[in-house]
Amino acid sequence: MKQNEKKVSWISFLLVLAFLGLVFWLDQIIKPTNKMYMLMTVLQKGSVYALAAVSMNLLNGYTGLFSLGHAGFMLIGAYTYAIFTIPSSARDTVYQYFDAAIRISFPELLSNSMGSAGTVLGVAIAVIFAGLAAAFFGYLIGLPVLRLKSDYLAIATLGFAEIIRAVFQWQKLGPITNGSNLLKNFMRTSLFKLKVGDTKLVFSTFVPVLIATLSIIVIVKLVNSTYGRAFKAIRDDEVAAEAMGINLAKHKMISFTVSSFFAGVSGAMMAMVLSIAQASNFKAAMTYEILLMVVLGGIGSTSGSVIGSFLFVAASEWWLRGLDSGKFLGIEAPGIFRNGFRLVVFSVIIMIVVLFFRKGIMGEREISDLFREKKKAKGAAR
Amino acid sequence: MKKILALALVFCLVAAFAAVAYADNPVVKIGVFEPQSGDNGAGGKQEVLGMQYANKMTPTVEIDGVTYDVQLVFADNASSNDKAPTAAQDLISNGVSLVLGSYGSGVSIAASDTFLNAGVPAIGVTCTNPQVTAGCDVYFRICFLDPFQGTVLANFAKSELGASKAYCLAKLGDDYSGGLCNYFIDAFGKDNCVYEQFPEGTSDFSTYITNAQNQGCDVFFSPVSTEAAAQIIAKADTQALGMPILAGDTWDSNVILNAAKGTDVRICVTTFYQEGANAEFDAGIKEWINSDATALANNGGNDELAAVTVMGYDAYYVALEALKAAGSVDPEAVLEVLPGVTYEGVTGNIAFDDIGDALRDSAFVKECNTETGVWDFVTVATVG
Amino acid sequence: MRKDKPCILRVEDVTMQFGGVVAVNNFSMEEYEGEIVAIIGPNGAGKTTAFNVITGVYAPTNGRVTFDGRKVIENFPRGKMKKGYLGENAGKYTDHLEPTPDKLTALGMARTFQNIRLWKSMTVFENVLIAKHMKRTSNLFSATFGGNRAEEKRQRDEADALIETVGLSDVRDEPATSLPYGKQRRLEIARALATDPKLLLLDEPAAGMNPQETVELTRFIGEIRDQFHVSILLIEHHMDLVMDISDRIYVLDFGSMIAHGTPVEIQANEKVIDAYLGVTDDA
Amino acid sequence: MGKTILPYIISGISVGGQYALIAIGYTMVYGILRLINFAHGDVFMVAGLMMVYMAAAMPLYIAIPLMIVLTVLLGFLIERVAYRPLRTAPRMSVMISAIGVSYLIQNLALYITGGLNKNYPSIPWISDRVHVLGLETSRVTIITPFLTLLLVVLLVLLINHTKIGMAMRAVSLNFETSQLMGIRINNVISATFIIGTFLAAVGSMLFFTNYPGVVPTSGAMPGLKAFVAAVFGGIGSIPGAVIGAFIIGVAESLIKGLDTILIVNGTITEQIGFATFSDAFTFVLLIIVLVFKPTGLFGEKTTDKV
Repeated sequence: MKQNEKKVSWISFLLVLAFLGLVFWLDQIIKPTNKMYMLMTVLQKGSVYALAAVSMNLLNGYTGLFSLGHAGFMLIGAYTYAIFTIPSSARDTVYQYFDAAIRISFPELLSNSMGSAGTVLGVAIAVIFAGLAAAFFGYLIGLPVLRLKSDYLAIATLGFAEIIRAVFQWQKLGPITNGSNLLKNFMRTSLFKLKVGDTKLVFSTFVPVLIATLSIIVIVKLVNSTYGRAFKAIRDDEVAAEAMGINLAKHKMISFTVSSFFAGVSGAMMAMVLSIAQASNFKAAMTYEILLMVVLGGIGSTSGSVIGSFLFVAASEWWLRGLDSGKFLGIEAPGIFRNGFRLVVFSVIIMIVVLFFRKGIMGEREISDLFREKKKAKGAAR
Repeated sequence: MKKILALALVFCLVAAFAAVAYADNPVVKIGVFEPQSGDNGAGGKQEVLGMQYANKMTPTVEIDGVTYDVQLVFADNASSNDKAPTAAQDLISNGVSLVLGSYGSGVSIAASDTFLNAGVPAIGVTCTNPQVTAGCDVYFRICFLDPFQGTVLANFAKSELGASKAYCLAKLGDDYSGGLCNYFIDAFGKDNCVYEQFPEGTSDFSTYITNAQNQGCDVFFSPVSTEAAAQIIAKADTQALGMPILAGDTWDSNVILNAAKGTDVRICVTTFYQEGANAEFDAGIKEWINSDATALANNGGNDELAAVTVMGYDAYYVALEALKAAGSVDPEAVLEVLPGVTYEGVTGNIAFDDIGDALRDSAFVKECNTETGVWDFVTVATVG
Repeated sequence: MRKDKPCILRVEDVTMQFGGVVAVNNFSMEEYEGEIVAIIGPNGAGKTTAFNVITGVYAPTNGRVTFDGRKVIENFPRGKMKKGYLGENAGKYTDHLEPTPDKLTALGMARTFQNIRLWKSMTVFENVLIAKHMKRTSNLFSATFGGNRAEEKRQRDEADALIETVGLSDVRDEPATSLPYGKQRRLEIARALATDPKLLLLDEPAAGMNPQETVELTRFIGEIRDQFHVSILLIEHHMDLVMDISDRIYVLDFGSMIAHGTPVEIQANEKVIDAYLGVTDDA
Repeated sequence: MGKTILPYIISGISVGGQYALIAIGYTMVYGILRLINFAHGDVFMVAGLMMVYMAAAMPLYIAIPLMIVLTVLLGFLIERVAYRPLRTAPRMSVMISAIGVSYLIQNLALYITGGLNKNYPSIPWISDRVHVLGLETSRVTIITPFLTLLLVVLLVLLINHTKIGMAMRAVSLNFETSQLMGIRINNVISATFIIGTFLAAVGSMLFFTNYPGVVPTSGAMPGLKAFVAAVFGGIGSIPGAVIGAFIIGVAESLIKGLDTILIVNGTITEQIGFATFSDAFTFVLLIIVLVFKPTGLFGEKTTDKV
C-alpha cells in the first residue's frame, strides 16, 4: 500500500515534469503566425482557468461553501499584478487621464540590480502580491459572509464581487486603478523571452503553465493534508465536523482565504495572458463560466477541474470555432453556422452534463485514483 | 441512453477537432478585426460593409507581378476587451498579411499587444483613442484622434451652440466614450463640465437626463455606443431634455437617425464623411446594399450611409496599396512599407505620421434632421 | 454512585425556551468520573434538547453547565427573552458563556448523533482520522508542505489502533456509509473516541437496532468505559440497555425532570411508570 | 429641493414596480423550492425579444397576448426540463442547473439577435409622453406602480382564497408533509412557475417600453436586483418582495442622481461619482440585510434541526 502511494506520486511527478518540458519545447517551435498557435492560446488560457477552477473547487467542491465571488478576487489579483509591473516609462501613457499614485514596478526595480533574474523575481513577487491582495480582501469579506448558509452565501459573494468591480471602476480611485480604463503595458506573456547567447528562448506559454502547475500542486497538497480532510468533513456534515472539534469559522475562513489567494494568482495570470486588465471584464458571467468548468470536470475533483477547464477553453475557443464561421465537420451551412452558434451548442453540451452526468467527467475521483484502481484490480486478480 | 449521449458528445468533440485542419488557398488574406456582436456590433457591421463592398469592387490585387485573390478573414471581437486578444490571435494564426479594424477603441488597444507580438500590421479604421497606436509599432490608423475630435466638439458646443455648461456622459470602462469625454472636457474647461459614467448593462437613462437638466447644463455630450444612444434619445424626447445632444463619430449611423426621427431632439455629430461628397461612390454602394439582403440588414434596414462604412471602404484600399508597395504577402514586409503608404480615398487624403496616426485635420459636423430622418451638413471643422 | 470520584459534568437549572415553548425546564444533573448515566423519557420530553445544550449546539436560555471542574456554559434570559421568559431561576445566573461545540470537544466532550452523522464521502479510516484533526499541532503551512510527517504518521497509527480496538479493521477502507447499521454506530463511537474525550455523549445509540445488535452494543459501551476511562452520558429508549449498564438514570417528561436514581429505583417509580404509560388527566 | 428630487423618486418608483413584478417570481419559487431561479431574469429578457420579433410580424393586440402565453410556456418548460429531474439532488446541483439555463438562454439570444441591440416596439398609449406634476415623462412611468399593485392584490387574493393558492402556502411551509398530505407537488410547482413568468412577462412589457433596448444580457441585472429585492423583503413573502423592489428602485434612482442632488443642494461642489455604484449599491443593501437580518424585512425565522 505505502509503496504504491510512493510510486503514484513519483509517476505523477515525472508526468508533470514531462508536461512542462513539452510546453517549453512547444514554446520554442510554435510562433504566433503558426496555424497551431491556437494550441498555445488554449494552453495559456486553459492554465489560467484551470487554476481559477481548482481554487473555486477548493471552496465549492471540498469545503462545500457555494461561493460566486471568484471574478471579484481575480479582478483584485489582475489589478495588483498589473499596477506593480508597469514600467515607469509607460506609466504615464497608461494613466493617460490621471496622475498615477503608485509608481513601483517590481520587475523593473529588481532588474536594475539583478538583470534578467531580477525581472523573473519581480514577476514572481508581483504574482504573489496579487494573491496576497486577493487573500486580504477575501479575509475581510469572509468575516461577514461566511456565517451565511448555502444560497445566501452564494448571492452575498456574488454581490461582493459586483461591489469590488464598481469600486475599481470608480473615477475617484483613478490615480491607483486608472478609473474604469484598462491597464496595459505591464509584464505580459509576450515579453517573457530570454536571450541566451545567440538563441532567443520563449517562455510565453511556459510561465503561465508553470505558475498554474505549482499553484495546483500546492492546492492538492493542502487538500490531502489534515486541513483538507477537515474541509471535506465540513462539506459532508457541518454539524458532525463541529462536534468532532473542527472550528467551523476558522476552517471556512482558511479555505475562503486560500481560495481567494489562488483566485488572485489566476487573475494575475489572466492579466499577463490577455496583456490587459480591466474591471469590466470580471463580471459575474466569468464566475459562472468557471463554475461550469468545475461542474464539467466533477465537483470535488482537482484533476477534474483541470480537465474541465482545458476542455472548456479548447472547445469554446478552438474546436468549435467552425460552428461560428459557416463550416463545421465539412458541412457548409452559413445560415445555421453563424456567429454565436458555437456558444449555443456549447451551452447545450453543458446542460446535458449538468442534467444527465451530474458527476462530471471525474466525479470525485482524481487521475491518480485511476492508477490505484487498476493496481487494486490487479492485486485482487492475483 | 446515458452512454449513447456520452459517446455522441465525445464524437462531436473529436470530429470537430479533426475538422480544424483545412486546406490552404493561394490567396492573400486580409484580417477583419471587427465587433459583430455586443455593444458595438451594429457599428462593426456597418464598418465591415465598406470593406465588403470594396472587396467586391476590387477582388484582386497585383503583388510583385502576380495577381492574388483578396480574401477577407473575419474575427468577431464581440466588443469585449477580454475576447479581443483571442480574436486577433485567430486572425494571425489564419495567416493574414495585415488586419483592418476595429470599430471601438478598447478592443483595438486590447489586441494591440497580440499584433505586436506576432509582427502583423494592423490598420485601425475608426478607433480614435490615442492609446491604440501609442507604443504599438504595428498599429496604424486612417481616422482622426480623440484629442482632435474632442476639441472640435468642444469648440462647436461653445461657438455654434452657445453652450456654457456641458453634461458629459460616458460608459464605465469604455475607452472610446471615456477618452472622448476626457478630451472634450479638457477643451471645454473642467469647471464647466459635469462628467458622469454609467455602468455596463444600464438601461435606465432617465436619471442621467434629469441630472443634466437639474444641473442647468446646456449641451448633452454623450459619445456612447449606438445601442445606448437610441435609448438616450428616446428618453430625451419623453423627458423634454431641452438642450442639444452632441456626440462623436459613432453616432453617425442610421440607428441614430431611426431613433431620432419624429422626435424633437436636436443631435449634432462630428464625423469623417458627408454623404453626397462623392456621388458616384454613394450611388454604387447604395445599389449594392439594396441588392444584398444581408448587407441591407447589417446596415440597419435602409441605405443611409454611415461614415464608418466609407472609412471601411477606404481602409481596404489602403491595405491593397500597402500590399502592392510591399511586393509580398509577408506581414513583415507589409509592416515595413506601411508608414510610407498614401492613398487618395473617398474620405480624403490618407497618410500616416511617425506614430502611425492619420494626418487628418478636419472633421465634418452634421445635424440630424428629425423630420426626414437624414443628416444635414453643418460645417467642416478644423482645429488651429 | 461514585460520589467519591470528582464530578465530570454538572448541569444546573438549565432551561431552554424556543419562542413561547419551554423544551427543557430547570434541568439539573451531575455525573461523576467513570459513571454511565442515562437520560430517559418519552418522545418529546426534551432529552435531545438537553443534550444539544450540553454539547453547545444550543445556548440555554438560562442555567449553567460545568465540565471537568470548569464552568463552560452559562446564560440568562437576555434581549427579547428577558420579557418572555417562562422558566424559573431568572436572575440566578449573570454570566454569558456560549462556546461553539468544537470548543467543548476540545475540552474533552465528544458525542454521537441520533440519526448517524458520518462523513459520507469518506472511508471508515478517514472518518476516524479526521477526528484527530483537533489534536494537531501543525499549522496550515507545515501541514501543506509536509512539515508534519511525524505527526501525520502518529495520527494515522492512532486511528488504525482505534479501528482495531473497536473491531472495524476488516472494513477499514470501505466507504463509511456502506457499512451495516450496527457498524456505523460503532464507527461513530470510534470517531468520537478519536478526540480523546473524558465524557462521551451517546444520543440513542441503539436506535434502529435489533435485539442481537443491542446486546452487542450494551457490551461494547461497557468495554469502552473501562478501556478508555471515559464517563458516558446517554439518551436511550431501549430500557433493557439502559437498565443493564446505567449507574444512574434521570427521567424527563415535558421538559422537566420527574425522577432520578439507580435503575432499580427508577423501575419502581410511580411517576415514571405514569409518564411512560401516558396517563392523561381524564383517565 | 422637492423639484430636484421628484423626478428621481418617480422614475425610481416606476423601476421599482417593474422589479417587483420580476421579484415575485423569485420569491415564490424560492419559497417553494428553495431555489434561486437564476434563469428568471433571462426569461424576462426573452419575453422582451419575443415581443420585438412578433410585433414586426403581427398586430400588437395579437402579439401581446401571444408573447405572454409563450413566455409562460417557457417558464413552465424550464422547470420541467431543468429543475424537475433534479428534485432530489443537492441544492447546489439545482442552482448550477439554473445558472446553466441562464447561460443557455443568453447564448441562444445572442445567436438569434446576432448580439445586436433590438429596439422594443412602442406600444401606443402607454409609451406616450405625459405631463405630470410639472414633469415630462412617459405614461408607462406613471401607470407601472398602479398596475403592479393591482396585480399583487390579485395574486394575494389568489393565494389566500383558491385551492391552488392554499396548496402553495402549504408546500412552502413544509415540502415533505404537503406531499404526504396528498398535495400534487408538481402541479403546485408548475403553477408557481406559470404565475411567476406571467408577471415577469407583464413586467418585461412595462420595462422595455420604458427602456426600449433588448440585448441578451438585458435580463441579468434586473433579474439580480429583483432577487435582491426579494431577499430584502424577506424571501418567500410577496408583499415583502414588492416593498423591497420599490425601495431598491427608488434607492437606485437616487444614487444615480445623488451627485446632482448634492451639488444643487450646495452640499458638495465637485462630482463624487456615486452613479458608478448604482448597481453595487443594491448589493451593499443585500449584504447589510443578510448580515444583520438574514430573514429580511418580513421573513419568518426558521431554526435548523440537528
